[in-house]
Amino acid sequence: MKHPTRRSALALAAVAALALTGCGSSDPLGGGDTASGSPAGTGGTGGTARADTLVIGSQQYYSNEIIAELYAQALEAEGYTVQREYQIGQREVYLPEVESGAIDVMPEYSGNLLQYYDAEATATSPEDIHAALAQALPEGLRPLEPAEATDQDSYNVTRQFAEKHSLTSLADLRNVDEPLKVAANSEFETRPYGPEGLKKAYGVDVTVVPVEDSGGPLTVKALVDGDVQLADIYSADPSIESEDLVTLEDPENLILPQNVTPIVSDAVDEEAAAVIDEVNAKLTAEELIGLNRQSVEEQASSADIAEEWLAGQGLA
Amino acid sequence: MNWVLDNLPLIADRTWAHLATSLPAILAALLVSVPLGWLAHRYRALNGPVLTGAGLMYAIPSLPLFIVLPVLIGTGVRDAVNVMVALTLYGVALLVRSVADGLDGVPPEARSAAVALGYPPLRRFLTVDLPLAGPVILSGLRVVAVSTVSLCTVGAVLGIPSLGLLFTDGFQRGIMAEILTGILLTAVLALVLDRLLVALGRLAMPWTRKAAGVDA
Amino acid sequence: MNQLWEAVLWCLDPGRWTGPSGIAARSLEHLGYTLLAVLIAAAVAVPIGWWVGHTGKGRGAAVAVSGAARALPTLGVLTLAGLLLGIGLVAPMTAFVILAIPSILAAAYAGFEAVDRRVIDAARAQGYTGAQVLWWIEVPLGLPVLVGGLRSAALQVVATATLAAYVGAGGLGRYLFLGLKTQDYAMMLGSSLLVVTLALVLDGVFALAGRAAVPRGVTVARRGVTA
Amino acid sequence: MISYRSVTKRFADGTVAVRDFSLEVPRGSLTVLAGSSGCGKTTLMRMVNRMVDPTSGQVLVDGEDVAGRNPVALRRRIGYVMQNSGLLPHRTVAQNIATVPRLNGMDRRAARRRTGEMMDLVGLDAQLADRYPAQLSGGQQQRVGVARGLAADPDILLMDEPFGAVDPLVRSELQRQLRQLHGQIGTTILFVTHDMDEALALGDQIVLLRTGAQVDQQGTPRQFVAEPANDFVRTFLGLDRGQRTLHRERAADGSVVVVDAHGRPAGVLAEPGDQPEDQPDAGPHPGATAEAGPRPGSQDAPTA
Repeated sequence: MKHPTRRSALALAAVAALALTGCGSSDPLGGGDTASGSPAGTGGTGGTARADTLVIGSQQYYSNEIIAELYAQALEAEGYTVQREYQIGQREVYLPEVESGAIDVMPEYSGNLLQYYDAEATATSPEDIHAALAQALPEGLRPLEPAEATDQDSYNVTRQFAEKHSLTSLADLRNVDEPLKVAANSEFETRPYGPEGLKKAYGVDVTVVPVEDSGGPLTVKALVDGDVQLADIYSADPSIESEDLVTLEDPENLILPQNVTPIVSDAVDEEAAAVIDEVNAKLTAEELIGLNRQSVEEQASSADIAEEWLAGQGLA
Repeated sequence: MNWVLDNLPLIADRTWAHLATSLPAILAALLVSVPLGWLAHRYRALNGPVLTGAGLMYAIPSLPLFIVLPVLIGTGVRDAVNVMVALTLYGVALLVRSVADGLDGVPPEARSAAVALGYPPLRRFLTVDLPLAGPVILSGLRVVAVSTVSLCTVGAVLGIPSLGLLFTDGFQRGIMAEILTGILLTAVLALVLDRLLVALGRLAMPWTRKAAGVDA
Repeated sequence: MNQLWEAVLWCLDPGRWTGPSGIAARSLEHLGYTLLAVLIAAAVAVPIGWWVGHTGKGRGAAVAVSGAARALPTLGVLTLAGLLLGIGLVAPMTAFVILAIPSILAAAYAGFEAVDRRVIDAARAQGYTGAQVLWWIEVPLGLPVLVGGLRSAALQVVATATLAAYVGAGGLGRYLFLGLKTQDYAMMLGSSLLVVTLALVLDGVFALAGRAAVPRGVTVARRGVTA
Repeated sequence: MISYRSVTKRFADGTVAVRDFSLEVPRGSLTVLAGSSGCGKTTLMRMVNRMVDPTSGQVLVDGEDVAGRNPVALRRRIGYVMQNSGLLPHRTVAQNIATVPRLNGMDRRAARRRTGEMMDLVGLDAQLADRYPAQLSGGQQQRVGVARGLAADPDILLMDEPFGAVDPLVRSELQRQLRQLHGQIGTTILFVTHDMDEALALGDQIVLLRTGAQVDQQGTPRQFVAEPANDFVRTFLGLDRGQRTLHRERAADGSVVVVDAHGRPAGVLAEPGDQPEDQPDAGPHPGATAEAGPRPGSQDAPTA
C-alpha cells in the first residue's frame, strides 16, 4: 500500500513481459499458420474429419446457417457424411480455418469476399466478381457457381422518410437537409460502400451508429424509432418488406453484388460440387428471403427450414 | 416457450459446450492459483506484483483477450485451448488473492504448532496451511466459478460455442425466448456449480460446518 | 512484439485523438459510462446494503440477489435489453448497472459487518440512537470496504463497457469492434490497451480514495504504536 | 436505587437466561453480580439501561419502571463500561470520553473541559487526549472506558467485566483505583464479573448467581468468606480447596508470612499501624501516572 506507483509499474512490466514473450513466439497475423499449426483448429466440438466426411461451416449469421444447412442436407441425401461447424463468427475467425482445410464447404458472399482478399478489386458485375474471386482465393480453395440470390448491404429508409424527402436513390440523399445517421455493423465504417464511398460516389455525408446485429431487429428498430435515418440491412432480410422499408437504388454500383457463393476445398470432388450446385441453382432472391422469413418470423430452426425447402424443391 | 421445446437438442448442445469450456478453466485456475498465491503469501516482495498484476488482468476486456491470446500463444481463435486459457487467466486473476489471503489468515499458532510437531514443510502446507486456508479459497473459487460461467458467453461474439450463441443468434433473429433461455441457463449453471462447490466444501472441510444442537 | 508496438503507435498517433470520434472523446465516453453505471448501481445498492448491514435483516436475500446478479451474463442482458429498449445508452447501462450492483451491495453490508459488534454495542449502551450508530460508526468504519467494492465494480464495468458499442452506443468499444470486424489488429489491440490504461487510472484513483477513506484511528491501529 | 422485581428473561430461542430474579441495589453502593459465564449476570445488568428488556417483571430505577423510559434517553443517564473498552476506534481519546456529553448537547469547549477532568479523575495523562484507542495500552483503554462512562456524571455506572482483558498486575491496580474512585464520587455501580477475587476486592454487596440467575448467596465479602451459604459458594470461592484457609508462618528473616492450605504463600501479615492507604480520601492516586506512555515490550503493551 505504501508504493502504489512502484507496484503499478511492476505490474505493468509484468503484463508487458507476458505480452512480449508471447508476441515473439509466433507471427500473429499469419492467420493461416496459426490455424494449420493447431490440430484443434476445428473448434471445440470434434477431432479431424475423416476423408469421406465433409465439414460444412457457417458464419455467425442465421441466414448463412440456413444455406449451409441446405448444402448439408442435400449432401447427406446423396450419402455423404457431413460434420456441421455453424456460427463460427466472422471472416477473420473462420477464413483461417477454411484456408487450413479444416472446413470444406462455406457459404460465402461474392463481393465482400473478393474485397477481403483484394481490397483494390475493380469488378462490379456478378460475373466479373466471380472470375476475380476464383483468381483471388488462396491455393486449394475454389468458388462454386454463384446462386441468383444475393444478400448484400443496402441503404434503407422508412417509407415515411422516403416520401417526405422524395427519395428513391442514394443520389437523392443530397437533397436531405438534416444530418444523416446510418445504423450498421461497425465494419461498415471502413467498407468501400460505407460513408467514404457514399461521399465519393454521391456526395452525401453520413455518420455511422454501430449496431452489431448485422442489420437485425435492433438496427431495424433504430430506423423505425427514428434514432437513425438510414439503416444498412442485408437485401435478403424479410424485415425490409415486413416493415415497409424503402431500399435506395444504387445507380453508381457503389455496393458490390453479394451472390451466395459456396467456397469449397479440394476435398469436395465434382460429384459433391454437383450436389451443391443443384441447390444453389434453385436459390433465387425470393427463395432466400422466404427462408429467412421462416427463421425470423416463425422462429424455425435451420434444420427444419432446410428440410422443408429441399423437399419442396424435390432435392431431398 | 415454444422456441425452447422446438430446440431442445440445440440447447443441450450449447449447454454441453459451455460446460466443456468453463469447467476445465475453473479447475485450471485453481491449480495455477495455489502455487502463485503461496508465492505471494510467502515472499513479501512478490506480494505486490502478483496481486496487482492479477487485479489488472481482470481489467483486460474479455473480447480482445479472446482475439489477442491466439496471436500470443499460437492457437486458433475458436480453439478450445484458447478459450480455456483466457478463462483460466481471469479465474487466476480473482483466485490468487483469495489463496494469498487464505494463507495469510492461517493462525500462526496452528502453523507453529505444526512445525513444533515436526511436520516437514510440504506436508505441513498440504495438511495444515491449505486446509485452514480452505474456506477463504473456497469462497474465492465460488466467485470464480460463477464469473467464469458468465464470462464464457462472451466468446460467442467470435463464434466460440457456448450458451452465448443463443444471445447472438437470438439478437440477430429477434427471438427474445432464445436470449432469455441463454440467460436463464447460464445463471442456473452458475448457481448449480456454486451450490456444488459449497457442498464439496462441506464434505472436504467438515470442521467448517456450523455446530448443530449446541445449547446457547 | 510488432503487434504490440503497432498498437502502441496506433494509440499514440495524435491525429486519432481529436474530433468527435477521436480517442480522447471515446475515452471520455467510456469513462462516463463507467462512472454513470457505478453511480447508479451505488445509488441502488448502497442504501440497501447499509440497511441490510445495519439491521441484519434480509441478509440471505441480499446474498441471493447479488449471487444471482453475478451469474447473469452481461452479453445476454445487453442483447435482451437492446431488443426491448432499442439502440442508445439505456440498454448497455442496464447491463452495466446489473454488473456493478453485486460488488457494491456486498461491500456495503460487509463493511458494516466488519465493524466490531462490541463497539456498536458499547455505542448503543452510551445512548446512540440507531441513526447515530449508522452515520457515526457504521458508515465511517465500513467506508474502506465500501470503497473497495466500488473499486472492483468500476474495474468490471470499465472492462465490460466495450460492449456498449455492440448496441449502438459509443466508448472505446467502437474501436474494438471496428478493429475486430476489419481485421485491424493494431486498432483492436490499441483500444484494448486504452481500456487497460483507463482501468489502471481508475484503480489508482480508487486506491487513493480507499486510503483516504480509512479513518485515522484505524490507520494508526494497523501501523502499530509509535509513541 | 435499582430494583429488580421478579424479573424473567426468556430469549427467542427458548433459553431462560433469568428466572424470577429480585434484588435491591442500594444508592451509592458498589454491587457485584458474580457467577460463571452463562449465569445471566450480564443480561441482568443490561436490563437496567434497556439493552435487554425483561420478558416479565420490572426493573425500577429511582422507583420508576425503566420500561416506560425512552431507551436512548435512559442510556445517556447511565454510564456503561464494557470488556475490551468498546471504544470507537476512529475517535480520539478525548472524542470518546466526550461522547455522551456531546450527545446530550454539551458544546465543544465545555465537553473538552469535562474530558480533561475525567482523564484526571481516572489517572490518564492529559497528553493522551489526542491519541487513538489503538495507540493505548489495554489498561489505558479501560481507563478511557471508565472516563467515558462517567463523563455525563451519571447516577448509575454499569460495568461489564471491564478488567477482564488486562493482565493481573494492571487489573489489581485498576481495581484499587476503582474502589478509590467510587468512594470519591459515590456513584451507584453495578459490576459484573466471573472472578471471585475481583468480587471480593470490589463489592460492598456481592450477589453470586447460578444458571438462570438463581441467587446462591447475597452479602458482603466478609459474609461470603466467613459464612458461605452452600457448597457451590464454597467451591466458587475456592474455600473447599483450602485456597482461602490461611495460616501464619514465621519466615527465616523473622517476618510473618501467611500461607494457604497447600503452603503456598498468600501474603505478609502486617503489624497494626503500617496498613496501606486504601481509604477513599487518600489524596493523589499513586501509580496514576505510572502508565503515562505506552511501554512497548511490557506485559501491558498495546493490543493493536
